[in-house]
Amino acid sequence: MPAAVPAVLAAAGVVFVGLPLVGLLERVSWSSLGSELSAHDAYVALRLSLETSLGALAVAVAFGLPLAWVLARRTFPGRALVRALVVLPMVLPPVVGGIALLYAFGRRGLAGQLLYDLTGWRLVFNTSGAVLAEAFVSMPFLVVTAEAAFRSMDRRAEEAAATLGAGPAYRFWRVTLPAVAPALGAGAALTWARALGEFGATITFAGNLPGVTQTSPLLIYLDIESGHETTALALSLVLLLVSLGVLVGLRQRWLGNP
Amino acid sequence: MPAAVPAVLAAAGVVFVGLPLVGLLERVSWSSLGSELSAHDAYVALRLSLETSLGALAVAVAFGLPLAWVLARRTFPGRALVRALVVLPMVLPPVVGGIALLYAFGRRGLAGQLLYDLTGWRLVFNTSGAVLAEAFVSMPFLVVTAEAAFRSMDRRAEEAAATLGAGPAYRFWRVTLPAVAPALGAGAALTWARALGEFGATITFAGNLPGVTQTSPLLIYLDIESGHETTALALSLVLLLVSLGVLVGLRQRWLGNP
Amino acid sequence: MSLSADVDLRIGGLRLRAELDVGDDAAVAVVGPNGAGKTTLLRALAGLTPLDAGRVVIGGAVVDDPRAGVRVPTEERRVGVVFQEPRLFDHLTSLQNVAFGLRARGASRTEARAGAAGWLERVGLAHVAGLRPRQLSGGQAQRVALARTLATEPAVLLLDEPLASVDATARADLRHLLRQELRRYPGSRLIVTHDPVEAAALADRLVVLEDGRVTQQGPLSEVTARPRSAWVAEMVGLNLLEGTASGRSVVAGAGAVVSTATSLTGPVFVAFRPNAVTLHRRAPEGSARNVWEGRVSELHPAGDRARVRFEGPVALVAEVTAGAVADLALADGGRVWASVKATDVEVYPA
Amino acid sequence: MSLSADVDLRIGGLRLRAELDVGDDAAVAVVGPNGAGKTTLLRALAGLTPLDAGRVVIGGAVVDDPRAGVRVPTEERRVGVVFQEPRLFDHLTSLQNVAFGLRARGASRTEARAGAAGWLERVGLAHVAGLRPRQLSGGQAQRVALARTLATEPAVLLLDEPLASVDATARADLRHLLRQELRRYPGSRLIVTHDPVEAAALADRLVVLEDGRVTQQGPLSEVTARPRSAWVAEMVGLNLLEGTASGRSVVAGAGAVVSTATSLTGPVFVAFRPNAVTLHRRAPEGSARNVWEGRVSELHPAGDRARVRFEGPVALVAEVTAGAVADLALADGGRVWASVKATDVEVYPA
Amino acid sequence: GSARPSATPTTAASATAIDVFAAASLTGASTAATTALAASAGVRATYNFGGSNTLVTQILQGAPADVFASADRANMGRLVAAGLVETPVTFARNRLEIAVAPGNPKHIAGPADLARRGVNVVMEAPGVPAGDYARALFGSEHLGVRPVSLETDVKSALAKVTSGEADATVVYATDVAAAGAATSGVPIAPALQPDITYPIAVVKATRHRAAAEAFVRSAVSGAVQRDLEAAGFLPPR
Ligand SMILES: Nc1ncnc2c1ncn2[C@@H]1O[C@H](COP(=O)(O)OP(=O)(O)OP(=O)(O)O)[C@@H](O)[C@H]1O
Ligand SMILES: Nc1ncnc2c1ncn2[C@@H]1O[C@H](COP(=O)(O)OP(=O)(O)OP(=O)(O)O)[C@@H](O)[C@H]1O
Ligand SMILES: [Mg+2]
Ligand SMILES: [Mg+2]
Repeated sequence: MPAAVPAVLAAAGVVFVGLPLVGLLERVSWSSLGSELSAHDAYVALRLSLETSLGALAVAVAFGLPLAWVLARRTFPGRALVRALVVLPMVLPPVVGGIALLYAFGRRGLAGQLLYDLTGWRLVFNTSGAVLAEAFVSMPFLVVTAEAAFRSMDRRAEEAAATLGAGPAYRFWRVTLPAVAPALGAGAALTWARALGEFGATITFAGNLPGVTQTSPLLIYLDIESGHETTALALSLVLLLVSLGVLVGLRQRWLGNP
Repeated sequence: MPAAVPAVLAAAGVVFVGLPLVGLLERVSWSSLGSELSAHDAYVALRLSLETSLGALAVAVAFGLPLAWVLARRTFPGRALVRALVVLPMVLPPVVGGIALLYAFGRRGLAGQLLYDLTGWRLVFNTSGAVLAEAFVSMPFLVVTAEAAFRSMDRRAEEAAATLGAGPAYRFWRVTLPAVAPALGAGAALTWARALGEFGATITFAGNLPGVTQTSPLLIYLDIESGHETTALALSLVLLLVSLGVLVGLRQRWLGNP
Repeated sequence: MSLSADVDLRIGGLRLRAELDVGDDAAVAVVGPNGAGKTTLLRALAGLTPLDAGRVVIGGAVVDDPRAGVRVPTEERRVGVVFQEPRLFDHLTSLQNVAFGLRARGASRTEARAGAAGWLERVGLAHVAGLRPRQLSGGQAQRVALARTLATEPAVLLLDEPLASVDATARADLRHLLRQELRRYPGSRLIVTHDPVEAAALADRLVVLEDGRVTQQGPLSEVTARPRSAWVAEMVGLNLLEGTASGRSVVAGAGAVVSTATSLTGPVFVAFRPNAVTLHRRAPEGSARNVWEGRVSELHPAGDRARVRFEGPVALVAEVTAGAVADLALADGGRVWASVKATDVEVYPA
Repeated sequence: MSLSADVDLRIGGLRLRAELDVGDDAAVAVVGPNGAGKTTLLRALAGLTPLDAGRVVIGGAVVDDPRAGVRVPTEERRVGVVFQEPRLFDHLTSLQNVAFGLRARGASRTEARAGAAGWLERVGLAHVAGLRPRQLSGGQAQRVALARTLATEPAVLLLDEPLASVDATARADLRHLLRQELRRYPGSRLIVTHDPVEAAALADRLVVLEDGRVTQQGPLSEVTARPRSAWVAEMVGLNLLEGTASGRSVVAGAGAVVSTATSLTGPVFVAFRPNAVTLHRRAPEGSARNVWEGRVSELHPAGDRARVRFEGPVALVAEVTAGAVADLALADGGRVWASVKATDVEVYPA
Repeated sequence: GSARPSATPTTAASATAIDVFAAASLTGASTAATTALAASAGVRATYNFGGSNTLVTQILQGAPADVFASADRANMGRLVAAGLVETPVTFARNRLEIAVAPGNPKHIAGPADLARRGVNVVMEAPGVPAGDYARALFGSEHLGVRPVSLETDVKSALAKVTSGEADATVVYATDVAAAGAATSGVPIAPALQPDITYPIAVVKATRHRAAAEAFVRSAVSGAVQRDLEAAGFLPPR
């Protein structure tokens, strides 16, 4: 491309994404920002958001990482189907995702009933339910990025490790994982960001109780619905700043060295 | 890892994602499925969904691809910030994203006012508004995957092309793009999937007008609101099948060769 | 320990079908052109590429036998591999790289560090213990790779062109180190190469692999003196003709007749050195029985000699002194006569 | 067209500072050890690596001069580059690869195809026109790369170890092709290599680059006869000592005295061939003036000769016949005397 | 799907098309209105359903609405205060009901039972009208109801009951009616009912004033009112 064309289009892209954020900034009433954010609910919701999104990230890593590894390294019938299946939560409108989660993990759900009968443990209306909903929606990000990383990594180092007597587990932890760490960092950031912003599936599946399942996006939505738009914007701003901080902080690891 | 551990965890991951989808399938009333889907609105919404999500993909590619290229290949002050900024729409609860879009591109918005005064063109409550909202939410996916692809591609072929007399544009179209095509295909699929499932930003920014801005997720929401859950599920199912079809169809290009 | 293998596999466009025995404490060099399957053979022995059929036996134990369902994973074979590229772990220092195998085999952190430090010392790299692979030169990296492999005390040592990525000067030193270490090493050694000097320096037996098949094997001196393929002849720097002998004369390729000192019958190979070929501006008279007329197709100096490519009834390479080039006014495309004495020609059954 | 450059740049740990002139229709070989900056120099000329200072002039036009703010992009320099690896475009066939440059420079599809087909024919690859790079052998791929570059008719041709990735046999053929094509090619040529045979075959002048600096340059025969660095000596197969001359005797490195036939004063280089060195089991008597006692540190056969590494007051390499090895019962570590005749020693100012 | 509100034009092409911004909770009522209007006023209505507050934001941002139908007076009030709508009229009222699982397994007879131990109650969050009404009701009766979740709207509260996660919630009678067999309604005494009204108004910026006014008029007309009643609404007082 002529040197200027991509730069101009890229700048347009930045404006496209940046302008709405500037719009938000403009509407925030800065004078009352402090008092609105010091409200107990806002603090509790933000804290809960961080906890549940990190929990969701943990769940996504615990299951998504092995899944990505299997998809990248093993051949088995139906692999293409599994690969597509795992991405579907991205397509599903989140509210429908929440309903689907109720069917599966609700007290009367396919697995939820069993869980409840056996252990008396209920996910719905529980913080663990919020974690589950966020993990459901965000796991595809981890799987997709991790699979790409596993697939594109240079496997010659793994072979060398095997000839040095390293078994599969040792190889994975000491060779494979360090090699894909930058890409995984990027994928984890995306996953975490998506979990942090999750709304529809959480409210539908886990409900909304301050301190238990009311994450920031839920509180923001309620503030909007009840006409407290400025409070909602202030909270959104904080959410953005927190994630911006994390994302910029990750910049060195982001997609490998810049 | 001992051979069985990743397989077991991966299987658990598949169950976690798959069970809710099975739950959905179970609840769909198969006998009335046909009649529900043949309803004119469902057809219109699905068609509109396909149109707007492809439009959003086009917008995301038009701006996101150059942006990804610039982020991957140029160094400039504030690059880390831009890189993080571009991902923020993923964190923002979609409803807040919609409000932010109104502030920016609404008729009274920062850019929207100008646009309206100059051309009389209004984005809100127009199909183009739905496209814009979907593009806003889904563009990060394209930028992130495309940047990773541009960054990790072997640039030696580009150098060879330059020594053969190929200028930047020719190089980009004939060497760079073919080299990153598989990764771009995967990124485009994610982007499209996210646009297809978009709900909150669309209804807030573009409204919910049948045939104009009422995409499938909006119709599904409305069906849930008016108590027609089974219709909503049937529609969700169709949405899933359509995207599953596209994703499985893309499997060969998906993340390079399997 | 000894290594014995009967490898049969297909990969990509290659069909590899090779039998191989490396005695206890023996060193074998595998030579052959690009794409012959040398690397693939070595990978099959290490368990990195699966066999379709055949078996691999290391120190008496069957480690691979697809028919019997035996396939011992690489990490349990105790084969040490030095790859063509160093393949060091980028995120570890030199010392940690060498310690890796010791740790993987269960040594404590302190033991492994001590062992690794000893090995780095031994390959003359104690001073780069704390550096990452990116900070090492090609030769240093390959030394670390060697130390890393030797440190695990493998039963069998497989080296895949260990000098290929190293420049000429560093290569001499590294070859020297390799010779020393291989001499001290107590098991079977297999060295892949396509450099005859390397083969000569590091092994006492040669296996020639061409297009997935073993085309010749034997002691170094025998293969060097009596090549059985154009590739081997080229490698050892001999002219090779294939023909049919009846008594002391051989009818070669395009109908040319070669006189020999030995009497044989049937298909034979005829070999002679480039410096046994004399070039003449005019048809020579004298005792040389083998005289052909032809053209110089290429000429290039090499030190105080020049190598001349000759094309006539037979194609051959002659090595003449720089003086002769001037005297004969040799030039590309020029017309010349080439002669070889019957006594300078080695003839042996094909 | 001619090429003239004064390159000054830093990249990674390298400081490259080299002046270079390649006349119209001249062929220059750049030789030097790994990491010397050969590839970097070539990349700088092609505009792929920016200069910090200096200038590059191609056919009279300044294409790079950072001080003056001039930097013509690679695609407008009309430099043809053949890289160390073929760097073919994986998604295009051989024919499309060769046609690429023609298309990029504006030829119509038909013209480009015709031109490309002609070039493939010329490098003997018409039969692989429809194949993708993955389906080609290393030698074939490098031929396609050569054709692809020549097809664009560059003003200056830069080749970076064009034979490095090709095996010995294919290398001879490819070298032959390169010689032919380079002879027909009308502009300046620069060939990077660390193989002296390649340098001799393809160029008439040598530039020696070591650690980012030009350490020697001149006609091939001169550099070959009078090396000015250990690396060059090693490359051309000479023993080189550095010392101080007073009349016909030179005091070299560790205090050894070398007698020479030529009289000189001041710092000098002393060079002699490995085959000018005679080895003895006992201190020799006779006319040789230069006799040193030492040990054999390495010994390896090369054809009918053996190269022996000798360490004494001076370190040197001797080339002796295989017979001599047996007669002298030479072995690694054994004690020997080495002698060189004063008349076999070349001495020249450092 | 047949009960779904539809944009299908049912009159001649000459009919004027207007955009009606309506609270999502009015989806059930809109079907009736669409049909009736097509017959009576010759107006073709396209509905833009959304949360009342979202709709207000959209209209404040210049959205091309002709008519706005709100689920509460507060949101309509914001537009009145901004001077963007004509004087609103009330076209329907609603009442609260307790929604319980089909067959009422926890035997809930009235609001007092919601404070019982072992009864999982969900409510709507503060700011969501239905929740605020219910909270006022519980307050006036001094009932210590401890909800397990504060849902963002009526439908998601109801969904928690129909899916069996919760035992009861307080929603509008019209929602219970729309949910059919998935839930049972337990009535709340009229004395305890709050005043729940639905206002409708013409947006001042409309380009189809006559049609918009006709739409608002017909909303309180007999035909529409009969259909609203069938959907469970009460007539305006
Ligand atoms: N992973 C693979 N996929 C496809 N084909 C392969 C693979 N590995 C090897 N081959 C085929 O086997 C042939 C021989 O490869 P191999 O690397 O064993 O040759 P080599 O003798 O080591 O050559 P070189 O001297 O270039 O190292 C290749 O040309 C290729 O056709
Ligand atoms: N892109 C780069 N980044 C960092 N360092 C570089 C880069 N390119 C070259 N160098 C430095 O320059 C040195 C010389 O590299 P170069 O490739 O020019 O050497 P060379 O003479 O071509 O060696 P070889 O014979 O191995 O091809 C390298 O060792 C490295 O330190
Ligand atoms: Mg190999
Ligand atoms: Mg180089």
